[in-house]
Amino acid sequence: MRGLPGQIGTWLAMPVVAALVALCLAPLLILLAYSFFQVDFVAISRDPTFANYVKIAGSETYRGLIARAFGSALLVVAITAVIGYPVAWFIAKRVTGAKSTLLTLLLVPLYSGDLVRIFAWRVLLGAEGAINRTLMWLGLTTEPLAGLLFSPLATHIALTYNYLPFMVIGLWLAFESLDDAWLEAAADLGAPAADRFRRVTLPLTSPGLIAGGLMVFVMVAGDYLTPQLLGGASGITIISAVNDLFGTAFDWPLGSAIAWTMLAILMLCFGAGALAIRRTALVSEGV
Amino acid sequence: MRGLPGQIGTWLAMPVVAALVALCLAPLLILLAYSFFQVDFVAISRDPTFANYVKIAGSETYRGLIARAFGSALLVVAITAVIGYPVAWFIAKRVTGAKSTLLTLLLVPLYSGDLVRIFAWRVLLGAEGAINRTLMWLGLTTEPLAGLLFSPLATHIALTYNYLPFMVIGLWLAFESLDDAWLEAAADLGAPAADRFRRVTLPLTSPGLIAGGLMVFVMVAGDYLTPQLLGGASGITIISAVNDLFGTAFDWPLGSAIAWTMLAILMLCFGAGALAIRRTALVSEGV
Amino acid sequence: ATDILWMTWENLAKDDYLAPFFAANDVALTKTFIGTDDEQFAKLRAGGASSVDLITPGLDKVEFYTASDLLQPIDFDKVPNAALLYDTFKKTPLGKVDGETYGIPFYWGINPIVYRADLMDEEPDWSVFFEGDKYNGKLAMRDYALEGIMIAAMYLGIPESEMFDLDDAQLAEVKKVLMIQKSKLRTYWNSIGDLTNLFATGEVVCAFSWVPPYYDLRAKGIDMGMAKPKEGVIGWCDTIAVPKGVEGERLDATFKLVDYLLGPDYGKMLAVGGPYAQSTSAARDMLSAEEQEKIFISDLSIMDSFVWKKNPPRYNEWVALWNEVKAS
Amino acid sequence: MTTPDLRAETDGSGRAQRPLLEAKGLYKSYGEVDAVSGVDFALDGNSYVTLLGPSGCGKTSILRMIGGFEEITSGALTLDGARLDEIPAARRPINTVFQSYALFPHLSVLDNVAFGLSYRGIPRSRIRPTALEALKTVRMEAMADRRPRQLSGGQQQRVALARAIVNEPRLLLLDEPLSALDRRMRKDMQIELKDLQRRLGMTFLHVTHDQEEAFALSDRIIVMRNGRIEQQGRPDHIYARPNTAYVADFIGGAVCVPGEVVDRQAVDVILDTALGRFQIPGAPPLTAGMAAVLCLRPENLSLASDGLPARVTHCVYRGSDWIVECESAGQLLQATALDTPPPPGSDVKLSFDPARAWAAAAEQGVSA
Amino acid sequence: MTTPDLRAETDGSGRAQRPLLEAKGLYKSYGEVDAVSGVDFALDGNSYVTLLGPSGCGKTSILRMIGGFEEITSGALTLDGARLDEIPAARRPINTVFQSYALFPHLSVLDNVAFGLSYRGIPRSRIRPTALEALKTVRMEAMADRRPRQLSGGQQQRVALARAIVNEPRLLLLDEPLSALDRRMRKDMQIELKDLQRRLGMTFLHVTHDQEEAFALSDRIIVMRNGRIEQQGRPDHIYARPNTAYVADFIGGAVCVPGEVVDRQAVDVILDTALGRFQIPGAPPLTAGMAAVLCLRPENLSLASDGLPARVTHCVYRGSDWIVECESAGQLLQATALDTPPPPGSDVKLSFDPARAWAAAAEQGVSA
Ligand SMILES: Nc1ncnc2c1ncn2[C@@H]1O[C@H](COP(=O)(O)OP(=O)(O)OP(=O)(O)O)[C@@H](O)[C@H]1O
Ligand SMILES: Nc1ncnc2c1ncn2[C@@H]1O[C@H](COP(=O)(O)OP(=O)(O)OP(=O)(O)O)[C@@H](O)[C@H]1O
Ligand SMILES: NCCCCNCCCN
Ligand SMILES: [Mg+2]
Ligand SMILES: [Mg+2]
Repeated sequence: MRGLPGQIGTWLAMPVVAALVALCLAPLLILLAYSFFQVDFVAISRDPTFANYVKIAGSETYRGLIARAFGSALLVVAITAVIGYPVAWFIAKRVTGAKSTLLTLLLVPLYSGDLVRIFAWRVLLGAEGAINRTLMWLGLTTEPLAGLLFSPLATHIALTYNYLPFMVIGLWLAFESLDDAWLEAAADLGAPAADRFRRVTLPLTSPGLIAGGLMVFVMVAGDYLTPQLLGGASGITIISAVNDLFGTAFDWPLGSAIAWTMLAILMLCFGAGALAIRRTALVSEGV
Repeated sequence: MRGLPGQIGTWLAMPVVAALVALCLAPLLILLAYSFFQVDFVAISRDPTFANYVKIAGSETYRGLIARAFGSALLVVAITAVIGYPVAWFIAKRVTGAKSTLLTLLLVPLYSGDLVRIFAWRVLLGAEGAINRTLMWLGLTTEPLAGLLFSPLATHIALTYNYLPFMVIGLWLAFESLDDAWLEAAADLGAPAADRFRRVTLPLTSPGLIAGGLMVFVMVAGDYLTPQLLGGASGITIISAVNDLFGTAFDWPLGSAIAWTMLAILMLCFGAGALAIRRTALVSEGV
Repeated sequence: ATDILWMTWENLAKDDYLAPFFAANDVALTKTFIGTDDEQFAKLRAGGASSVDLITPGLDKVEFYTASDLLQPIDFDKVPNAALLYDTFKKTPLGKVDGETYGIPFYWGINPIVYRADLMDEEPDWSVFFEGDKYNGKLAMRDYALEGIMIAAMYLGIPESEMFDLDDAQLAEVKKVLMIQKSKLRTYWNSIGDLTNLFATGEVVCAFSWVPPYYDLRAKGIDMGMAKPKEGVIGWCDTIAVPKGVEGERLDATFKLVDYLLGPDYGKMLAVGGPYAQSTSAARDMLSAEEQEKIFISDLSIMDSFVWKKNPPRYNEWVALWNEVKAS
Repeated sequence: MTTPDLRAETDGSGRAQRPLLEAKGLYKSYGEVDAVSGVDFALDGNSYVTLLGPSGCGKTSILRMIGGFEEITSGALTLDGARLDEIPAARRPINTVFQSYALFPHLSVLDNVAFGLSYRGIPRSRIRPTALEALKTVRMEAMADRRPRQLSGGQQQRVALARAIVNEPRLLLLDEPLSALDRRMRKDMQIELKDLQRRLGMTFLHVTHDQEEAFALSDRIIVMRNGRIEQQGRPDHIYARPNTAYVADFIGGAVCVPGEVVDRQAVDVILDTALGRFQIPGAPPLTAGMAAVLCLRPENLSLASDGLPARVTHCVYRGSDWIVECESAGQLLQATALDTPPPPGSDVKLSFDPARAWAAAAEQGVSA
Repeated sequence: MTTPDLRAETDGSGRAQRPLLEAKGLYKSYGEVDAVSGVDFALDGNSYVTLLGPSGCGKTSILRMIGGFEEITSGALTLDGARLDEIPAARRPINTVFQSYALFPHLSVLDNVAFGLSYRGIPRSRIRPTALEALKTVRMEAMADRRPRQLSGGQQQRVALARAIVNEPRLLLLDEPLSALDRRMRKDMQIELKDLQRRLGMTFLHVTHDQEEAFALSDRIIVMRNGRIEQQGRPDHIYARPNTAYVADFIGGAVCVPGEVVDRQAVDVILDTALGRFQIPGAPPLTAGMAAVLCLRPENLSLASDGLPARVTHCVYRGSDWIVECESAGQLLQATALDTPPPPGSDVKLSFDPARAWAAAAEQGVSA
């Protein structure tokens, strides 16, 4: 509601939002401060320096890990979006009674805790796992496929599986409020199914895509256990490196600097993305 | 769109949904099978038995842990809902340009990985942490408040902080599609703000609340690191117990049985919830 | 009852190990478990010190705590069983500052190579991680920079005296062989339960390990082997330490517990149940020869052949190097 | 312009050319609600047909089935003789002005109108000018860059209109396309629509609540009631010769005086009513002894110095004239008066020309 | 019924009682768009006022400001003499029938209608019967248990109407509340509305595009144009004596023939036009030498054996009569004919009674 009553709402919501922003920012600001410090054995020297950022920029390892984190996150976002769209559509538009049951079902694998889930994947993908046994029983291979487990493939399968529900939930909510009338109008105007998707469904569900994408992105980028336990020897992630720096090496400043580098890149990406979106057909199409 | 074109969509979506349901169910069914087995050295004896469930029912520890998991999850769902509503409303209805930036900001604390986040909380809540130091500097206490860190309080603060963004995102999407016209109509009919919330906003954003609540619930129930690292002595959770059973104790059957017990309770809750919702004012109000 | 809180490894605070202590003392114990040494330090360092009465740091890590001024010296008057410490632990400079002991050795053991004897032809040594390709993709290494680099150094023949103070050239050499190692690994392991699992499912046939998988899996009928590599065996020792700020009744109760942990009742149960060796000789004579052998205390001189973990001065660079290898 | 020729018409038979669209026994039910209960009609090419009927009688449902947005419960729709069922909405040569507009909220007014053009093989460079042209037709060219939510109700409706007509489909379905427009604008739009239909030889199926609109535009009117077709035919025919009291009342606001057919003479019927006995011309399907009604329209009744004695009960000002409600012999009648009528309670005389009256079959209540 | 008394009225001045609602210099702009550009009007208690004006002229915007859903850009609204700005929408004794209905999708029809009743101190046990009563008024009682999406457009509109009237507010705002209804239903609803307003002594502010509706219901009409009020006053007054050509055209569909005032005699003006020189009665604010227009309504012009020579260009059937468009001396004129008019191209004579014509100030184009 605009006008007067809205004003009141604003005054009510403002403090909560402000407190929340502060609360979200506080840990980030602590990290930012630390990122300019230096560690000397267990003492942290508080002379501000850019040394940590210089170290990151100069380290092929960290640069590579950061790039890999973003790459993985984007890949999983893309995969979950592709799978998520039909699923979310189905739940929103085809299921009538059992919606929350289906959503719950989608989420239950999550609540058993990530370790159990990871073990289940090992049972499935392992050298003596269900898939390999099936393949060998079918005579499709004679040797178990070692590459199934402990590989980037395994990692990405598990990541997709883990975070797909979040994409589905985001898209589901968007579909719930997508009025069929718009799709009818598009069909009426002669748009074939693919065009209806591109020109109507996609832009009108973009909040769900953005929300789902953000959640998946953030969680994939922050997940270190899955790559560690399923990704094999190359399962290191930037987050586990940061964890090492915090936990093992006690180099909080460098860890903070890495965290902030990722943050900055993320912000840049979103800024660029927002600009691009405003310019392209995702939100508006010019003739 | 109903009718013919919808049919086609259904045919397209069905296989994906079916595959997904299968994929979601497969690990669960594996666990269900295991839950009736018994562990006998490394060999798992496949004679079906209820022994594991009997063990759980008879163990005060497991019963207590399961109850605590649900209690915590519900508590955090409730807190995040209360905080999330004004925030989501604000982002959806008051922010125009910078929506995805704000959402990103809300999520960024997550992507630094849970360990770093937990360290940040320790810095904040610890005996020599920022809050205690501030309190002592202000002269409000002379002794640092030990109960801040390593307590259920710390756990729940961190859990709320961690998973609030998911609640906000769910509610945000619901608010995005909440037409102001309905709130205007409610105001026009004389409903004060609280009633507008209860009778219009709440039922019409309930998909977002359900989605956000589900996500938060599942993630809190599945989070064992936060309680372990911030909860102090009482930081053991049912999930860490399950992880122990899977990882260390090698008792997959018992672990599976616990997982399934939780699952069954969850399903029961949702069933009851769905019924209750259908009967009460959340979705429809009878006169 | 006096409440005290012990931050420790899960396998050290089993109720039956401690039952005699509670029977004799009016003390209530709360336990909180740790997953890695470093996590324990981070936990204390981040402000948990004053709420914990007793911690369980690795001997090589005590330096971190003392440098951060987190500990108080052990009052040996209240820990009579400390007199029974093995010489190696009495003499060690680790855990001490200016002659005061801050972390008192508590229990110890080795981190050997554990392997599936049914799937390997010969007893391996460290070279299995660096040479040949017979076990490519079937090996696992702990994801831990300190030990990883120690093993590489041992494989390269770097003497123990230089091992913790590697120069740049040596580090470069280490890195080179670690890269070779990585190409042979199935994965790095993080928790001992995880590794046990990998052995059991046949994913991994040989790994740098702790001892529990050896015993656990043997007990479950798998033919496991444990190798003590000829290039050197990594020895470790955990201490118990009392954080600064613990005082009064709680301090008394804490030291009573410390004394119990170094005494015969606990030692016997740990040796049988662990199986781990206590740092004192309190329970040694109560154990059978076989039990003694299991925990390496039948011939005490073996302790001197172990390469005991120390904290390298350039630890941060070690961690960075380790990450570089993993990320390559 | 509709020629004022009252030649009898045989509905739906004896048609020379094959109709563009044909509905046979069309049914639609939503769960337990029967919205359309078996209708048969045909739309000729190059014709303007309006669908009239009370709120909820099934007009939108029929349009939605033709458009392809609603499954047919039973019956058949054919286009050029071929079944329409199998053709998805996107491939039907049909466009719709939706009752609720269904404008794309994420597109500008111009982009809304241009949406369908790319599917008509129009070169890219022509799309923008063509869309602008359509916007000009509905007087909305000045708001081409706005989003729908920045428009008033009537402006949105005009954009919806432009979005449909710009595609020049073979069949255009219009669901109350002018209901939110003021009279002037509505008149202008009616002229544009009629012009468009004739110029391009399209067929329009236009739902309206405005009888005047129906008469001004249509070659043919279909009057619905409760999911069924009550009468269809040429506008003048329907107006002058309603088959039932319902149609007479609904179309022309006629007052229906119940009576009985006492005799039939060639095409005339002799009707006995409370107002007297009248000889009514034309050929309604009535035979002696049937219950029938005498339909009197306000414009057929005038205040006169001689005629039926009546008492004024109520007067309504209409701008151009007055509607005078009177009671006569227990019957409520409506007459028109150009000048200020006498106040309620006054005694007046009403005259009417039986040649302009009409008899129809009697029946029960009239509302849907 | 509006009494046909043409006594001159002094708009907004000399009022005995304090008006219920008063708008002074009301402005509303959406960013760069000026929707309402300074309007002044007053609504008396117990009165029925309609707001007329072309699509997009700012009617909805005015209603939304009164309802409290839109902030006033400048100007003032007072209710009973107290500023309305500070009172939130929920506490204004005002209800609205929204142009887009705004029915609650999650509530049944009955619950939609009952929604506001709990805020009026109605006992719980009375809520259901009261709501059902209102549904009966709009003929929707049979669908009380349906959800809004299961209703046709007109049915939804009637529910929206019931939801607002059931609360019996002091001021009821109706934004085209009958636009989706067929003529019969609209007539019925008009009667119900008028009855309700009078019975309860409420004030109605009713936006409509239907001039007939405005005339049938109103005590007062406000004609808007482009965010401004063009004329306000009693319906008969406005119809008979439009101040401007715009109003004449908009209200009565008059054709305005440009001319010049050559003389003024008491209340009459002498006007020179292409059709000839006429003496027009009444008192428009015109003086000799001014450009003016002669307003001729179709019902004032008829085909006659004598009069202005003209040629038929177009005929439109209206059911009750024909509109005959003719050209005479380069002017397009509209006349009515009860019988089938001669075909286009025929030469006819048009007669009109100057006493029924009207002169108004000349001006530019008319559309919004
Ligand atoms: N949110 C908005 N942003 C910009 N312009 C707007 C907005 N809402 C309305 N307008 C413009 O303000 C003017 C007045 O709009 P309003 O809705 O009051 O018209 P109206 O008289 O109710 O028209 P209609 O009869 O078509 O409903 C219109 O020109 C419209 O385009
Ligand atoms: N989804 C639905 N579920 C149940 N009944 C429906 C549904 N849609 C329409 N109806 C009912 O079907 C009947 C016909 O509806 P339809 O929309 O075709 O009417 P209409 O003639 O277009 O009316 P209007 O002039 O009011 O728009 C109505 O009685 C309506 O209540
Ligand atoms: N199951 C846990 C065994 C504990 C071994 N501690 C090793 C610590 C090395 N510092
Ligand atoms: Mg309709
Ligand atoms: Mg409007």
